[in-house]
Amino acid sequence: MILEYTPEQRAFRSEVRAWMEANVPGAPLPSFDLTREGFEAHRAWERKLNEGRWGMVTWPEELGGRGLDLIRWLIFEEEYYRAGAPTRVNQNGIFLLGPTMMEFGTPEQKARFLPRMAAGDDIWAQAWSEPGAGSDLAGVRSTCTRDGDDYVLNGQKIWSSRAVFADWAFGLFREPGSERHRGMSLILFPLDAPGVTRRPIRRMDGEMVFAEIFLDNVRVPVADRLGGEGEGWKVCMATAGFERGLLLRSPARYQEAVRRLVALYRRHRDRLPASIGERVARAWMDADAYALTIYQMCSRLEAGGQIGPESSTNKIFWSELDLALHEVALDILGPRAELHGFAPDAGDVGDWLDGWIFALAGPIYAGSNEIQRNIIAERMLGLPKG
Amino acid sequence: MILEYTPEQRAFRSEVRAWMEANVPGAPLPSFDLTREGFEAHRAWERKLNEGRWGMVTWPEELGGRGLDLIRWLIFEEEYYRAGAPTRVNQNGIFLLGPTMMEFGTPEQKARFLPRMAAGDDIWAQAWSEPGAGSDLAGVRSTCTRDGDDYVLNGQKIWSSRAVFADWAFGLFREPGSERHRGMSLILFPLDAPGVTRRPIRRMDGEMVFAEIFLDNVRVPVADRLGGEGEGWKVCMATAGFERGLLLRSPARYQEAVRRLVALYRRHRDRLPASIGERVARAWMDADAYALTIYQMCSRLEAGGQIGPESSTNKIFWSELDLALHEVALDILGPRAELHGFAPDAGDVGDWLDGWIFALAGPIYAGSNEIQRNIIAERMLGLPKG
Amino acid sequence: MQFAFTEDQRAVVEAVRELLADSCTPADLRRQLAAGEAVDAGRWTAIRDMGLIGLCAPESAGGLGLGMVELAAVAEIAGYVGLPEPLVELAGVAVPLLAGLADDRGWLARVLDGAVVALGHPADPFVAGADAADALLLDHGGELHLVERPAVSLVRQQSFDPFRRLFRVDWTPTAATRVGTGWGQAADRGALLGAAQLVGIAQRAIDMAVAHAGDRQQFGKPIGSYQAVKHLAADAQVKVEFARPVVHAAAAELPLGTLAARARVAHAAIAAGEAAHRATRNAVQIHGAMGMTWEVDLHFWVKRALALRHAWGTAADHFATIAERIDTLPTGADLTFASAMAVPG
Amino acid sequence: MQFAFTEDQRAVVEAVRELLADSCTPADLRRQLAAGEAVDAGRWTAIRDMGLIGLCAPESAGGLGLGMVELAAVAEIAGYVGLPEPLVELAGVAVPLLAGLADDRGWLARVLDGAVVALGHPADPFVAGADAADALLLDHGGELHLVERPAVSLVRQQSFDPFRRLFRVDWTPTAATRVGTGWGQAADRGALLGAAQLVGIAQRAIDMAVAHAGDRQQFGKPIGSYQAVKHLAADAQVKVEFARPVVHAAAAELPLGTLAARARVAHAAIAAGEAAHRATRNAVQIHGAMGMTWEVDLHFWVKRALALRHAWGTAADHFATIAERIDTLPTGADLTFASAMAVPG
Repeated sequence: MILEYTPEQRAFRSEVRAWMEANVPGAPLPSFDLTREGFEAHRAWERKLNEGRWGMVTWPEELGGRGLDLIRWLIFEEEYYRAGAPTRVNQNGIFLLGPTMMEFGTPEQKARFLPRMAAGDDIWAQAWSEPGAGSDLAGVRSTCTRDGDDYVLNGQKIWSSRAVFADWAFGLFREPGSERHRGMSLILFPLDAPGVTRRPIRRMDGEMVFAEIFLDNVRVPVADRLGGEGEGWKVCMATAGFERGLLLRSPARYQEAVRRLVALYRRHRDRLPASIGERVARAWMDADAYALTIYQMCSRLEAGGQIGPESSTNKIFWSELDLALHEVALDILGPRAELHGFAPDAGDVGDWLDGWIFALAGPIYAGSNEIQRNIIAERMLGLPKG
Repeated sequence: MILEYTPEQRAFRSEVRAWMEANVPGAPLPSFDLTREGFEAHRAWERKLNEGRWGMVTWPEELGGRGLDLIRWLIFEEEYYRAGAPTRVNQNGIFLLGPTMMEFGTPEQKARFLPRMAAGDDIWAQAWSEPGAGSDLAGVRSTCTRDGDDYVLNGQKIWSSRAVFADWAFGLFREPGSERHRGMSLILFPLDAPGVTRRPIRRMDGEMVFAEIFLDNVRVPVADRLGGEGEGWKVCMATAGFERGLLLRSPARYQEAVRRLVALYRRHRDRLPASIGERVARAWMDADAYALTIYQMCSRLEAGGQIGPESSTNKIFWSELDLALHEVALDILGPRAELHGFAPDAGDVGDWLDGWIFALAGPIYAGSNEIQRNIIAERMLGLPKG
Repeated sequence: MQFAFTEDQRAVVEAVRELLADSCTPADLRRQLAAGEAVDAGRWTAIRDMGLIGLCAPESAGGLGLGMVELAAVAEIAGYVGLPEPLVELAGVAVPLLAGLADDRGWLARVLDGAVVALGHPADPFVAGADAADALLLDHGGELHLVERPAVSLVRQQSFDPFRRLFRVDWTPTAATRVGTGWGQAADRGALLGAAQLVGIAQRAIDMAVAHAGDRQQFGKPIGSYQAVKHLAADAQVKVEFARPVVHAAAAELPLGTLAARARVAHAAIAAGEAAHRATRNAVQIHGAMGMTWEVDLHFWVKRALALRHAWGTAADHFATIAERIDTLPTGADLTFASAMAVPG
Repeated sequence: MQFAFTEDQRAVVEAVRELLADSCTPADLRRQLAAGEAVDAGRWTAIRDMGLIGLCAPESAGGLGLGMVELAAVAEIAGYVGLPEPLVELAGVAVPLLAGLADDRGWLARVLDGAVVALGHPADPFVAGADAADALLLDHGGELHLVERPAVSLVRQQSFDPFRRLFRVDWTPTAATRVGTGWGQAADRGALLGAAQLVGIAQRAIDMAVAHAGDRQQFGKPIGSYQAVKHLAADAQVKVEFARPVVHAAAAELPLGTLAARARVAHAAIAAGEAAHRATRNAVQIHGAMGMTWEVDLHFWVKRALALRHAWGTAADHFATIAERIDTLPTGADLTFASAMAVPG
C-alpha cells in the first residue's frame, strides 16, 4: 500500500496543471442548458481540450485518448476541477456512452464515433427514460421496428439531459410485442433526423437541463445499434454501472466544492455556531472518504477487478454528500441563500443555490437512491427480492 | 387557546407535589425485572400510591381512581416524574389493560379487576407476541378451545414484559382453525394457573425484562374473556393505540430526562464542543414539542375527539427522542459511557446506559417504527397498501 | 389550560381557508407570474374586505382585535396555498408596529384602508415587495424609520422564489423619518409567522407528494405502495405533527415577551423550518425528475421554504436564544408552559 | 500510488482470518464467558505462535517487522469475531511503545514471549485487562511509567462489555518506574486500531442482521424482503464502505506523524465509530425484540461498539484534530493524501 505519487505521476500532474493554467477560460462560460451560444461555447472548450489531447485521457491514442490508467485519470480530474475548468457538456458521451462503446461497440463504431466524441464534434444526449419508465427502466415502450437494414423508431423519451442542443442521442428501444427486459436494443440516432421532435423541459430555475424527445418513424441504419439485437438491457445496465459508479462523479468535484465551502465558512465563522463548523468538517471528511474509496477502487480495477454493486454505494454516498455540503453553504448564507448568483448584491453567494438545485437531482437520477438501496441489499448483501 | 393552568389545576399540582415529597422513597428501589424482592418493593409502592388514591387518577372513584380529566392526568404525571418516583411496575395493567377494560369490559370485570389493579394487588403482564408473530400480530397461533363455560388455552407467548414475577396476564388466543384477524379473543389468565410455565428471557444487560409463557391445557372461565368472542383483534388494536399513543409515554418522562441531561452537560461543557450543546438543545426542544403535542391532543380528547393514527406519529417521535437524548448523554460521558452505574468510580454516569438500552427497544416494541410509518402513510395520508 | 382553538377562531380560519383555496390555486399562481403582477387585485381585495389586514389591529382603530393565535393559523394557510401577497407581514408585523407608534402619521389607517407598507428589518439585508409598497418601515441602527416610497431608490435582487420581489433599499435616514426607538417584538412576530407559513408549506409539499405517489406507476403499481416512498412521506408528516403545536404555543405565548416565550418562537422557527425542509426535500424525491421541473407545481413551495427559513433570523440565531433559555431558566416537567415560569424582574 | 494490499499482506490477513474464524465463534465467546476466563489459552497460544503479537516489532527484536497496514487489517478481523484477548492493544500499542524505549527492562522480549502488558493511557481513566497483565504501562503527567503487576492495586469497574475487564489502577509513580517522557503516537495508534475494529464490528452486525432478516418470517415472507429492512441494512453498509478506505489510508499514513496524518486517524475514528453505531443500531432494529436479548449473539458487538468508540479519544477530540487540519493546512482535489502535503518545519 503506497499512498504516494510516483515521479511520473507527479510529472503528469504538472503537465496537466500547466496546460489548464494556460487554457482554462478566465471567466465562466455561459450555461450550456440555457442558450445555443452557451452550448457552443462549451463545444469549443471540448475542441480545445481535444487539441491538447485531454478529451478522454483513458481512451486509446488512436481513438483520441492517451491510453492512461485510472490513477492518472483521477489526477487529470483533480487538476481539471482545481483549475475551475468548465463542466463537460459531453459527459453523456465521454463518461457513459464512451465506456459502453469501448466494451460493446464494433471496431467500425469505435472508429466512427469515439474520436468525434473526444473532439466535441458530436455532443451526446441520453434517451433512456420514458413517461412511464423512470426507475422502472424495463417499462420502456418506444419501439424499434426492423425494416431491412434499418430500424424505424417510434415513441417518446423524457429527462434526456443535454438533448435540447445536442447532436446525437443513445436510447433504449424494444421490438414491438416484446416485454420487460427482453427484446430491447440500444440504438444511436441523430437528434436532427427527420421525425425527431425535441421539447425542452425547464428545470425549476428555468434552465433547460432536460428535453422530451418524440420519435415519429425515425429511420436509422441497423449498424447504429450498440451491442447485439435484443441485448439492450445488458448493455444499458453496463452503462448504468458507469453512471452510478466511477466515472460520472470524480471525487475532485466534491473536494473542490469543499475547498470553496471552507473559504465561505472562514469568511462568516465569527457569526456562526460551532455546529456549522462540524458540518463543514463532515463535508470535508466525506469528500476525502469518497476520494479514498475511488482511489482504492481504481487500484483494484487496474489490477483486473470489476465494478460490482459498489457502484450503488458510491452513488448514494456522492449524492448525499453533494446535498449535505450545499445545504451547509446555504445555511451559512442565511437570508442571502435565496439569492441568485447574478443578483447585484449577491456578494459571495456564488453558485451555491445553483449547485443545491443540481444536487437535489442527485438522489433521483441514474437510478433513484431507493433503487440503489434495494440493489445493495439484494446483490451485495444477499437479501431476498421484495 | 389558554396556556395557563387554572387555580384549581395549580392547587391539584400542589397536592400531588406535597404527597410525592412526603412519600416517594428516598433511595431508588431495586429493579423489578431482576429479583422477586425488587418486584415486591414496587408492588408496595403501588399500594402506597393507591392509599393516596393516586393509582390511576383518571379512573372513576368507585374503581379506585379520582375521575380526573386528562389535563390533570398530565399534571399528575409531571409531578410524579419530577419527584423521581419509581417506574410503575403495573404499567401493562394501568396503562394498557385498564383503558381497554374500561371500554370493553363488563361491569363485573371492571369491579373485579380494576380496583385490584389500581391497588397493585394484581400486577399484570401482557402476552401478545409469539415466536412467529411479532410485528405481524395476526400470525398468533396459540389457541383457546371452548369447553362449556371454560376456555382451554394452549400455545406459547414471548416478549411478555413483567411476566417473570407478575400475577396475571392478558393475551390473544384464537379459535382452533381460525385464520389471521378472525376468530381471536383477548383472554385474561393467572400466571400461576396449572399448565402455565414461565421462562425468563434475559435482556442484553442481564435484566429479566421479558419472559416466554408456555400454556399447556390452561383452563380459564369464559367470563375472563375481555370483549366479545372472536373480537380479540379489535380489542387488541384499541389497546395498541393506547400503548403507542397517549398513555404509555407521558411527556414528563422525557422532560425530566432532559433536565438531567442539561445538568450533565453543564458539569462537562468546558471540554465539550458546541455541537453537543446543540444536540442537548434539540433534546430539550423535542421533549417540549412532545409535551405540547400531547397537551393539544388531550385538549382535543377532552372535547370529545378520538385517538387516530396520530398514535403512530407519537410513537415514532418519543422513541426517536428517547434514543437521541440518551445518545447525547453517552457521548458526553465519553470513555465512561460503557460503565454500569454501580461501578465504584461511576461518578455521574448515572443510569444513562441503562436508559439507552431501554431506549433501543423503543423503535421495536408496541409495533415497530417501520410498521408505524406504514400506518401513517396508509391511514393518515391515504397512500395505497403495499 | 385549554390548548385548542375556540369555535370563533375555527370559524375565522375556515373562512380564510375557503377564500384562499378558491382564489390561490397553482393555476392562479402561474397566471399571476406570467402577468408579472406582484398582487392579484381580486384576491387582495377579497383579503382586505374580509378585514384580514387588520386582524390584529385594535377594534378602536378599525381592526378585528384578534391575536397572534388567529394570525398564525391564517399564516399556515397562506403557506399552504403559496400566497404571493404580503398579508402575513402586513397584518402580523407592520400593523402591530404602526399601532404601537406614538405618531404613525396616519399610516395605520391607510394600511387598513388598502395601503401597503414593506419591512426592512434588521434580520434581513433586503426588503421584500418594496416596489409595490406605498411606504417602508426601515431600520437604522436599531431605530425605526417610516419612509414613503418616493423617498427611496430600489435595486432588484433576484430571488429563487419568483414571488419574492427583493430589493436593496437606498435611502437617507433623518430625524423626520424616525418614528420609533426600536422594533419591539417584530422579529419574534416575523419568525413565528414565518414558522406558521413553513408548517403550511410542509403540509402542502406532503400532500402534493402523496397525490403524485398514488398516481404514478412504476414496476406495475403506484409508487406510493412502496415502503420506501411511504416512509419518506411519513417521516415528513411526523416532523409536521411535532412542529405545529409548537407554533400554536408560540403564538399564544408570544405576548408574554419573556425569554421563555422568545425561546418558544425560536423553537417554532427551527422545527417548522426543518419540517418544511424535510417535506419539500422528500416531496422532490417522491416526484422524481418531475419534482425538479418548472412544469410541476411543487417548486413554488420548494422555493418559498428556502426563502422563509432564514428570513427572520437564521437557525443559528434561534439556537442561541434557546441556549440562553436553557442556561438561565430552569427545565423540568412542570415547566412546559411559559406561563409557569416566574417572570423576571 | 498503489492503494491496495500486496499479495503478501493478503496472505497474512487471510491466515489470521482463518485462525480467528475457527477459534472465536459466538459459542466460544459464551463458553469463555461462562468459564470466567479473560484469555482463552488455546486461542491465545495460536495467536502468539503465529507471531501476531510481534507483528509490528522489528525483526531484529524477534518480531515480524510488518506495519500498521497489516495490523489494521488484523484489527478489523478481531472486531469482526469479537476477540476478547488484548492482541490489538499489545501488538499495536504496547509493543511499539516498548520497542521505542531506551531501556525496556526486558519487557519487549517478555511480551513477544507471551507476557501481557496493559495500557493506562491518558485518554481513558481505566485500564482494560489489568488483572490478567504481567505489567502495566501507565501515565503520570504525560510521562510513561512501567510498573509490574504486584506493584499496583486494582478496583474493578464494571463495563457493559463483559469482555472488557476495566480497572482503576492505584499505584505510586517513582523515578524507578519512569521509562519514557511521553506516549508518542500511542493515542493515534490506539484510535486507528480502534477504528479498524469498529469497521469489523459494523460488518459483523450487518452480516448477523442480514442472516436474521433472510430467515425470520412476518406477514408470510422473510422480513428481509421488505424495503424498510433492506434499507436499514444498505444504509449501514454504505457507512462501512466509506469508513474502511479511510482506515486503510490512516494506517498507511500514520508513520508520517504529520497533522494531515493525524487528521486522517481522527477521520477514521469518527467514520468507523459512526459506521459501527449505525450498523449495530440498525441490526438491533432488524432483529426486533430478539436483538435486545442476551440469547442472541448480537449484543456482544453492540457492547464492544459502545466501548471502543471513545476508548482512545472522544468524537469531540477527533473533530478538534480535523478542525485544526482544516484551519491550518490547505484543502483541495490535489491534496487527498498526506504525502502530498508539505511537511511543516
